[in-house]
Amino acid sequence: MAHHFGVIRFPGSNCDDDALHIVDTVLADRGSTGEFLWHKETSLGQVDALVVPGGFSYGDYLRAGAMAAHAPIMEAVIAFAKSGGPVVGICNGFQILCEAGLLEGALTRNESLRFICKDIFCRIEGRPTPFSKSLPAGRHVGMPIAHAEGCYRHPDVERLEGESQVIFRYCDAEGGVTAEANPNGSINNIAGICNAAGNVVGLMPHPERACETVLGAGGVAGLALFESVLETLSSGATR
Amino acid sequence: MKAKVYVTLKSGVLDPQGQAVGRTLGKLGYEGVKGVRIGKFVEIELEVDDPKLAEEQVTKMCDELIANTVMENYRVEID
Amino acid sequence: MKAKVYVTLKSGVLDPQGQAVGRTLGKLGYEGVKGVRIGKFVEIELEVDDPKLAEEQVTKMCDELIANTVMENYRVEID
Amino acid sequence: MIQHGPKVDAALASEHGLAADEYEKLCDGLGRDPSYTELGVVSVMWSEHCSYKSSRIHLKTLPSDGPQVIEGPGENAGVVDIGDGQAVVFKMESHNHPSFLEPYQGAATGVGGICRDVFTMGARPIAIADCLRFGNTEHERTSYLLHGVVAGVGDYGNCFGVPNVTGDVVFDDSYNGNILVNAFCLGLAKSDRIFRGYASGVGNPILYVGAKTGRDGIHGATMASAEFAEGSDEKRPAVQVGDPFMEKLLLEACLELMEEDVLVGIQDMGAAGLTSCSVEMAARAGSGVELHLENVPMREEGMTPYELMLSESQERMLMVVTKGKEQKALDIFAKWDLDAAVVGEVTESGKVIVKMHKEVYADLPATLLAEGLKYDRPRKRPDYLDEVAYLTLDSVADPTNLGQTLLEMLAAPNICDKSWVFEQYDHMVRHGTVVRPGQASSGVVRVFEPESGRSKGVAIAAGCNSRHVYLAPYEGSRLAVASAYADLVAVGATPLATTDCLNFGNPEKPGIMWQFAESIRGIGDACRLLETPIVSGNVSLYNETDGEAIKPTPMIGMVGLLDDIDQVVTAGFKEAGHRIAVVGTLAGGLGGSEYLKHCHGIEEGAPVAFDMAKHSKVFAAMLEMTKAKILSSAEDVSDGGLLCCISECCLGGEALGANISLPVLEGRLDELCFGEGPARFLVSYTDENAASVARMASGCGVGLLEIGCVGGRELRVSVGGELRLDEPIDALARAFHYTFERIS
Ligand SMILES: Nc1ncnc2c1ncn2[C@@H]1O[C@H](COP(=O)(O)OP(=O)(O)O)[C@@H](O)[C@H]1O
Ligand SMILES: [Mg+2]
Repeated sequence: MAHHFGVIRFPGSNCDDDALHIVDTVLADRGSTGEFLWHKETSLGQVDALVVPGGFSYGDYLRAGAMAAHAPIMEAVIAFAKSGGPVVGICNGFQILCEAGLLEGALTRNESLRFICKDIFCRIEGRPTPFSKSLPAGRHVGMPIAHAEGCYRHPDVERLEGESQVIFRYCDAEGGVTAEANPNGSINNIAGICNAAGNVVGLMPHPERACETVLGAGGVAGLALFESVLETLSSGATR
Repeated sequence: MKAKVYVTLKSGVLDPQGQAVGRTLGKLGYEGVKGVRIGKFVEIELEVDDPKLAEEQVTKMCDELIANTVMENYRVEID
Repeated sequence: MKAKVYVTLKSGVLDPQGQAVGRTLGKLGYEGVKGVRIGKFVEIELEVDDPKLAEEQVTKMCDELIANTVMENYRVEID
Repeated sequence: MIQHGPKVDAALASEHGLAADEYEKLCDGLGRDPSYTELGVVSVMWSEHCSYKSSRIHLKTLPSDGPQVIEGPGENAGVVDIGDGQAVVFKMESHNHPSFLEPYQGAATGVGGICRDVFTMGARPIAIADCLRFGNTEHERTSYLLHGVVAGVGDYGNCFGVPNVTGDVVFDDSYNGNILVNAFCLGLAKSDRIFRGYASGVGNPILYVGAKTGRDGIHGATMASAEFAEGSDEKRPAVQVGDPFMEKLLLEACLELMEEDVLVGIQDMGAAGLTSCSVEMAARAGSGVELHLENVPMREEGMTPYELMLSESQERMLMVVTKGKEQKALDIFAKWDLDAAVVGEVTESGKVIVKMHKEVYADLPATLLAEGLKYDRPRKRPDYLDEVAYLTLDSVADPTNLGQTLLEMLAAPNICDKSWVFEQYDHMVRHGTVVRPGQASSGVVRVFEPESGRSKGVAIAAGCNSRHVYLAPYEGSRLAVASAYADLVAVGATPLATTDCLNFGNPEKPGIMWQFAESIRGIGDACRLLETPIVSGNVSLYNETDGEAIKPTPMIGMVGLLDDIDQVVTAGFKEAGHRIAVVGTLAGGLGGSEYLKHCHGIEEGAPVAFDMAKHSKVFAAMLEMTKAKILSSAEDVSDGGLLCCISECCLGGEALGANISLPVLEGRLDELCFGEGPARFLVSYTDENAASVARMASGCGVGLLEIGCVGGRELRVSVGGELRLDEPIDALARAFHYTFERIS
């Protein structure tokens, strides 16, 4: 069955090509297709799932994601999310979804105050979401991060944890959630979360950069996230 | 009309940038520095002439865009 | 004693941040925004009790670390 | 006579940096006195930076031809064919002085500038590299400059969305007062869709696109002049601020426009902004241009023609479009929310005419400006060369504790792990990075062949050992080329072509000029032998403070091609049990080595010379082996010599140990372990592949010496059967990884 992804393209998005490459080329044999959706549009057309990609939307000048959250297309994105459609925000996309109120909390400057690009590990936890379903909870996978503002903050993180909304947590190569394994100072090593309904997911690591062995990221763990959406869509579980 | 906006981190929120500046000041030999907090200082030039209207408008801008009220406070001053 | 420092870009220096915010405000429907400039607002908690001494010290900190005087101006206020 | 602004005379001209004879030449050329605006325009066009007046006669001697070359020096960047209708476009450029003044913005705008040079030619940038030189790590400004420069290089490229795949960082006293920030950019284009900076087609409109013009970076010397009494210092900031977001919009809009049949010529506004752009575009096309400055989008009020012509505001482009099609272009720019305006048109006058509100401010022949000046400055072999020529090792004791010496070397700022630097750069964006910083001496980016979808790879190497060039300007420069070549060969790439960025001191000093000329001779000779022509480059002179010049630093950037991405090889050992061997000569030499400098404070002697007859065979053997995909790892043995190289291969992958046994000692132990020399490679391979490796090496007439195998958690080295070193990998890792925490 064919499933169509929309990849939102803001001025300043720069992992848009990367995301489209995965859903449109790498996963083509799994029936996946994709297209860009321009930020000035007000409707999404026929899409089954949305990717809000990484980058520096509008230069990320004020706060990461702040300006993109107000782009014309966001109203349609919010409506799609509210109706239960699967939405994933990766890196800048995560920041945008927080700023747009689709996800809770905020992402602030890395504790080191430096941009950081490297491979990390994170553990899959929390409730099953369309993007993590096919990965057993408790498993840890390698993915790269590349961000300056990935330090997650939440005024009531206990509640978030209580609701099992923490989906990805930074850990070490053995799966241990330690302070050393936390690359940016995020509270409780949080790397990714979902909304209360579970259909909107945001994460700082880049699954789309860990889908092809040739790219040297040391694995293809990211593929599982996209495959998970395809499975979810095939089972007709959403919308 | 000119508006000045001071955006500061809420008191419980960690400010690594302020901390780093504080540490560096210490290293540079400034002794009595007890704490540094870094916020934003935004100046907005407006066409409006009515200070009340200006303040209203700028407050809305802050809520909508300029501050992230999950973690930041702001204060508006109209000149 | 508390010092407040306002760091602003010199007038001819490009402020991409301010420009981007200005443009976005325009798109959000705020019409009369003629210009936005973004600077830093730094609060420093000092052990010193003498306001004159405090001002002197903070001015030195600004020259040395807090502002880059090639492109920024600053103003110090002691509370 | 055009009457505007202050009266122009020899004194004002000299304030603008024009010598008396240069001013005379200008007046003669014009047949009259120049106007104020004209003086400004000419002074920047005839500056060293724009006119290459000291370097041109030497640059001319560089080889720039080859069957692979589509566009050599003279355009914004060089263009090289990589087959399948594809081309790579690349160049390297310096931003040294601005980065010393304001490290963050200086470095950021350096990256911005070189990326514009590349996409202006119709290429999408796919890789950045940066070569940085700082003063001694103990120097009081080094940490500040390092933080600012690295953040600036990173933030610009990260936001612009191009991976930074390689580069180098070196600390040396000679850069204490004058750091180097050289940025390289490579883009991918269709070989039949290359755009050039031509203002052709009389009547065609000239379009200005991008950031508004402010008073950024206008010549300092002229600030005091009368006309600007009210224009305070503040209004003419010496520092330019970069806006990578704007540049990203500009990139996407330009590439979109280039898909249409609209564009006649295009050039980015870099140094000397609107001036050099309009002059060069007119001169190349043999046409003229007329500008109407009132239409230029301005950031500030009351800007004068002088300021508009000289501003160096970033993120701006000038283009010539086919008459009648300007609306198409304007629509695309509107889509990307960019300012654009028609600011002039192409004429047949051969002149650059600058008008504002119909009044003429400048009327200059384009060729007079573009041809500029040309000097053959006096050269003399500098005296210091005699002092450093001979190396005496009498006072240097061979290491008694080899392990200790190795740990010391691994922690040396010029050898140690640089991940503190490159982790601040996004090196993976755009899903193309196959070999990233830290994995090999070259970066490799995947390129899809459009028809078949087959992937090949483009490899980039950039750097220069300036100590070698300082000790032996000619030979050291040949070595810089050979070293870039070796870096490419090590990852399995066939070198194609070269760019350079020549950083030297004050060319008016005969000693510096001699270094410069010798260096170019060396680069030229090596590039001719290796058939890697120079297709673009940049010269940065006057790199000195208080009369102290930097070590001569001709940075070399070289680009290679992997026909098949699967033949790529990285440096790290892959698996226990793999055999380790040296391809090429086992021992190097100590002259000019990092070991002598770091452990003994000696900078003397001659580096081992590049020998084409001998070393090209090593390169050929390596290329044959990588093509056959029989190597598990490969790394060229460079700074720090054999033991540092082995350690890096241990640490480069899964942190594997190695058992090494070196033959009986003939010379010194330190020479064997830490000596340096060109065209030496450390490789590893499986037992099954051992026979093929040996066959290919002997087939090429190249020495191959198996020296051990991968395995364990220690690095053990015995020499002549005697165990001389036994260090846990963790200890090597600590030494290697810790240094930047200390110096940053
Ligand atoms: N060292 C060099 N070797 C070869 N070509 C050079 C060298 N230096 C400059 N060039 C060429 O001269 C031209 C002008 O370079 P440059 O002034 O740096 O460009 P820009 O105008 O973008 O600043 C370019 O085509 C460049 O490739
Ligand atoms: Mg150029």
